[in-house]
Amino acid sequence: EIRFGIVNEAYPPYTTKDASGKSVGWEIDLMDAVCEQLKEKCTIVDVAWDGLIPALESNKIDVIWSSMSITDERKKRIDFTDKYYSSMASMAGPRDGVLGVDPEHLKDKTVGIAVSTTQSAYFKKHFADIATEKSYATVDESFQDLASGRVDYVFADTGPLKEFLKTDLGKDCCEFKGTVPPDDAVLGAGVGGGVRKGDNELREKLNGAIKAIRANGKYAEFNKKYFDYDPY
Amino acid sequence: MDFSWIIPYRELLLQGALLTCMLLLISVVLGFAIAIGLAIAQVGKNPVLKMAAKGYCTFFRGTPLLIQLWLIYYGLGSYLPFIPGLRSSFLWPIMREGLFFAAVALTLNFAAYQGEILRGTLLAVPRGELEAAKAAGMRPGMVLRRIWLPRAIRIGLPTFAGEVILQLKATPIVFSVTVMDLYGAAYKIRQDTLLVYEPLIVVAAFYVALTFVITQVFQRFENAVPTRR
Amino acid sequence: MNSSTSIFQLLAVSPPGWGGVLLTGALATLFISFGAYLVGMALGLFGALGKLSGVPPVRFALNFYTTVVRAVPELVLIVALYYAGTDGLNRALSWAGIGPIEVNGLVAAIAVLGFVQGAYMTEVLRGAILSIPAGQLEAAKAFGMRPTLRFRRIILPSLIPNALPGFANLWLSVIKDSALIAVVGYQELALAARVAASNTKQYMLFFLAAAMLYLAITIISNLLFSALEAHFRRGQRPIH
Amino acid sequence: MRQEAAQPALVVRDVHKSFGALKVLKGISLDASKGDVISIIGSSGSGKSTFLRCINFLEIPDQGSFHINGEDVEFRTGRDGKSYPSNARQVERLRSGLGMVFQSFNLWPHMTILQNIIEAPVHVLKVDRKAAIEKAEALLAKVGLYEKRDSYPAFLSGGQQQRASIARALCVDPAVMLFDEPTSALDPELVGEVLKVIRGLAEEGRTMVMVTHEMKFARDVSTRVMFLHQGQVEEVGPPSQVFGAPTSARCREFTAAGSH
Amino acid sequence: MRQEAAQPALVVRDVHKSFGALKVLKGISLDASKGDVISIIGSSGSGKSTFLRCINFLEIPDQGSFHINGEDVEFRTGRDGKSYPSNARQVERLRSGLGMVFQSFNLWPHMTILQNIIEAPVHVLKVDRKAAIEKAEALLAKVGLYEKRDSYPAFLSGGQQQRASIARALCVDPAVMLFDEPTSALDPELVGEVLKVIRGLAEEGRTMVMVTHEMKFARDVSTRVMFLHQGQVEEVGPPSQVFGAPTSARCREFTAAGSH
Ligand SMILES: Nc1ncnc2c1ncn2[C@@H]1O[C@H](COP(=O)(O)OP(=O)(O)OP(=O)(O)O)[C@@H](O)[C@H]1O
Ligand SMILES: Nc1ncnc2c1ncn2[C@@H]1O[C@H](COP(=O)(O)OP(=O)(O)OP(=O)(O)O)[C@@H](O)[C@H]1O
Ligand SMILES: [Mg+2]
Ligand SMILES: [Mg+2]
Repeated sequence: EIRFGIVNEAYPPYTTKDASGKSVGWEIDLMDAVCEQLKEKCTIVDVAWDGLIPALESNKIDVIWSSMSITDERKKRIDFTDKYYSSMASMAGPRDGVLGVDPEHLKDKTVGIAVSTTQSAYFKKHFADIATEKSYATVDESFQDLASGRVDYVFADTGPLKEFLKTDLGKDCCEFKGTVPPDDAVLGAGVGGGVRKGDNELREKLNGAIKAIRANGKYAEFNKKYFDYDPY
Repeated sequence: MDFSWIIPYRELLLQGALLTCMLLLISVVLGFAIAIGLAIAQVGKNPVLKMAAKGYCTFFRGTPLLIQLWLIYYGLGSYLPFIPGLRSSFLWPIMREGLFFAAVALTLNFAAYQGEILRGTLLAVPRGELEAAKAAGMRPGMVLRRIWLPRAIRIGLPTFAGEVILQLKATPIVFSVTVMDLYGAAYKIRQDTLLVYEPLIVVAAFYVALTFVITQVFQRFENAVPTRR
Repeated sequence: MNSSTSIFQLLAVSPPGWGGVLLTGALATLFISFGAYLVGMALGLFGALGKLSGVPPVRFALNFYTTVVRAVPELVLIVALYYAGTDGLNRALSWAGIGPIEVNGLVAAIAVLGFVQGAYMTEVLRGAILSIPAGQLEAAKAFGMRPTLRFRRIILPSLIPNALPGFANLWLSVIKDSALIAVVGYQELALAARVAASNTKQYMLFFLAAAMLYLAITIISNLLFSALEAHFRRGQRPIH
Repeated sequence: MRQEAAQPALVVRDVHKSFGALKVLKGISLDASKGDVISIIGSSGSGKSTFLRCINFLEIPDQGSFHINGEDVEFRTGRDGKSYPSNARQVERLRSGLGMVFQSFNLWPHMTILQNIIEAPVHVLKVDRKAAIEKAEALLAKVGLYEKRDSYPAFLSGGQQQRASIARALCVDPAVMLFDEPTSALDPELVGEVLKVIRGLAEEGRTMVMVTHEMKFARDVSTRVMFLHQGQVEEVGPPSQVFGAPTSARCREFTAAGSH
Repeated sequence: MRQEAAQPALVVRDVHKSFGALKVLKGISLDASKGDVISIIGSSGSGKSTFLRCINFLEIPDQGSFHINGEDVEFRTGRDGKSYPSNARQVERLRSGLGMVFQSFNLWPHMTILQNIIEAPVHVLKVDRKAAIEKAEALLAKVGLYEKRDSYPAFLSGGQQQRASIARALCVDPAVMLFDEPTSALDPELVGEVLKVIRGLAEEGRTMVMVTHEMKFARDVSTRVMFLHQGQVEEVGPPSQVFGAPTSARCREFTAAGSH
């Protein structure tokens, strides 16, 4: 049995809960595919975002499977599988149809970003001098403030951003402003599953499964349900 | 245990601590003022005001502060775009910040608890003292201002310190609406450094120290009028 | 999500309405609160007796417990204990040679809130025990009652009316504090409301609905406690 | 400033008062000229306190006419069918001309003795603060409490508290002083000191209405004694008559019992 | 069941007790045979209550030998240098054979009168509940409280409460009854009814040790009177001697003052 630690906050399309209380989303589909591949029984454990690494270390879960970007800081504490999707950072903003994500468009704007994310790191590196960062505990909160106009932009992973723009709220207020130019130094490593330090057996098993799923077309199959692009 | 992060983050911590103190001060002072109104309405004769004050206190004492805060920040926030002209008005810089809503929620919440306490202490003032004031020719307003309220506040003084400490302990909740108070700073540090306990320990120590200061301050207040035991 | 979805559809108990999620959350809130309340009561009883026992190291440890827990914000305590608690437990277990155990979110939530409640309960119960007139205990001694019998037959029933107002306050506060468990990811009423809100983007609606559920729990609890107090004060002359 | 001389300080006629179904006062009248000292005696529950409290409207009488300090008091019937003074301001003005001393002192515990005394002059009568303090200190000296002026009431003995409350009542320079059993909350030792102060006031020629159980004292200082029984005046007259040769059998019984 | 007849019910020898530096008892002895009624008198602070409380170990004496109900009580010195009974179980057993009636009644307010009375028989002596109730009702009838059996203590007058507490003490069928000023918390009216009940017990031949200030009563009912002064027995003997012709000057003074 493998216990997958998944964040209990809504992070569509990767993970969220439906009205019957069941976890659903792209990462859940991926998890199911991985487990089918490994012929393992999988259980989902709900954890708060800041509790993921402690939960892993205190053996409440075996894998962090919750859109956690692979960073050097985290690698000091835990090991990662190979990436299973790439974090592409995009911005959404008010529906004016004019502004984009160029530095001159962002001048003096307030940008909502979830605290301690790769987007936050990217922002610090590229936009810190021209715009203001406003930190949120979750991405969802930053979307709400984008809708109420409290922030001018939200800078987040492309998946959730586009998902938000599909909702009534998102459609009415905002539009997609574009994806920022890649910067492998901060965005490059992508998102992977986190395992306990030294748990190489599980890491290898998961790596193998991810590779197999990408090879046999399963990845592309459920991908279509959520995205109009390949997130890998 | 690793506390080396304190130096690089000292700015953030300091601002957070200041914000915490400020929120406490604002909500206690304003909340107390509202509480006086609530308490007077509850012991007064006007049935409409009485019901309103009672309902207010029941609602705010009966629901979690977290929900109240979400309600007014995100709940009301979702209606902001429909208020024409708000964005260009002078109010906008206030409305766009979580700080304003956090202060409002904390104030309203404190007022409800304090209002209930003051109601009790108003009723605890011996009738004779009020009759003496009436007999001296004081108008109802003056009785309230000079005798009733000061006495009620003094009777309640020992419990006020406890209420203020409870209020201090309620402040970290403001982080859930983007206010970077001391707890918010700790949260960010925890995310950045992946340290689980150390930032929490520092924050907890700060609250314990502040609690001590509050206790001392109120002890001073209490000693202002000597009592015989 | 369709904008024509009515409030009633959104709040319907069965999916796609989110009423079921809210009610499940409310049940979880009640369950956590009740569990924590019982844990707190047990801790409080030991705490109060320990403080009154007069054994210096016990008293010192308990004073530290009550002082710190009552000075540190619940949110900080919950987050700290939630992570430190299970971690510490498992470390202790592995040190004792037993393998780590799995602590699920519910148990952890109850334990953490109960630990916080225990500090307050200690003070409530201590005050209630101290307010039992000494003569009543002497009378029990004079009849040859053993300490345990004295506790069960005299102290416990006499402290209940003294402690009830404090108990009522603590019950209401644990219900509200249980909302803080949301920050460590356990889905009780507050988090349920939040999940429903962020899925439907109907923030006002779901937060209000949650507030009403909390209010209902509070009001019903108040009635129950008033009835309890009337029952336990039956031996006391009413004060006019 | 005040109307004095021939004019009566206080004329109260035919006061009725009920609490619910209980008729407590059934038509009581009282005339007091300047300098009169009127003692009200009677058994417990006869309505003495209620009558005294009607005089300064701490209880609103159901019926009766009041002429106080040269003014007539008008009443109106409220929507609840009860009687109310027509003019709240007038009542407040009259009250400030009637000094009341309570059985349980009712000093304000959050103020020092001096602050207690200058409270009404400064805030109700708008007397200059400095003048009020001067007067208060003179009064405190008179009742023998000058050194206690900055103490809080809780630190004074019962007798001292009652003397302070007399000074408080005097400081508004009232046309009439009302006393409701001013010594009955005191132990016998302390009664003496308070009676001494009241006796001094009587000798100064102050108008006073006093409910008391101290028969000997009432006999000594009063110009007139009123005996209440079940809400009615059973006997009224100079002390020599009421205590010496009462016409009413009940009064005879009562005064006889009191003197043993 | 209990050893009676010739054997003394209670033999206490040379009891010493200090509170801190204060020596309260300085060697007091007492012998009581079955049927004895011993009154302890003495001025306030002389150690009467402390001595009585030593008898059932509510205070632990520093020194002294106790032979109660046929058993000797052993003491040991604790780690703190203080004296403790060696066997806590024995103390509990002995206590249940000593009925104590307190000055302030100390009824348990969360139980009805009947529940108060059957509490010790049922839970300490493990008597059958039904039997205990029967006995309790008989006792209640004896003290004149049968109709109050289902009332809570707070609703009874002081005299009724004290009678109930006597019934409570009697219900464990104690070899010796201990009374500590059982009437001094009562107003004079209520004293009579309690004394009547105690007198009845004396006439029945119950062994009793009683601290009292009621000299006349002590004289009437006691077989022996003990006068304590500053922690020592100044005079002991039949009431005729102690009240009539005391050898000690202090005792003469005390009894003379008490009889005025
Ligand atoms: N506010 C009130 N509500 C109802 N009944 C009252 C009230 N005040 C007084 N009474 C009743 O009115 C009656 C007269 O009371 P009052 O206090 O005037 O008596 P008193 O002559 O002053 O007696 P005492 O010598 O005991 O002070 C009593 O029966 C009392 O119970
Ligand atoms: N627990 C205690 N701690 C310290 N001193 C005590 C204690 N109990 C009694 N004393 C002191 O011991 C002395 C004797 O007290 P005790 O109660 O035996 O007197 P008493 O003869 O019963 O007097 P009274 O007639 O007033 O009841 C008193 O000086 C009292 O202050
Ligand atoms: Mg009266
Ligand atoms: Mg005594």
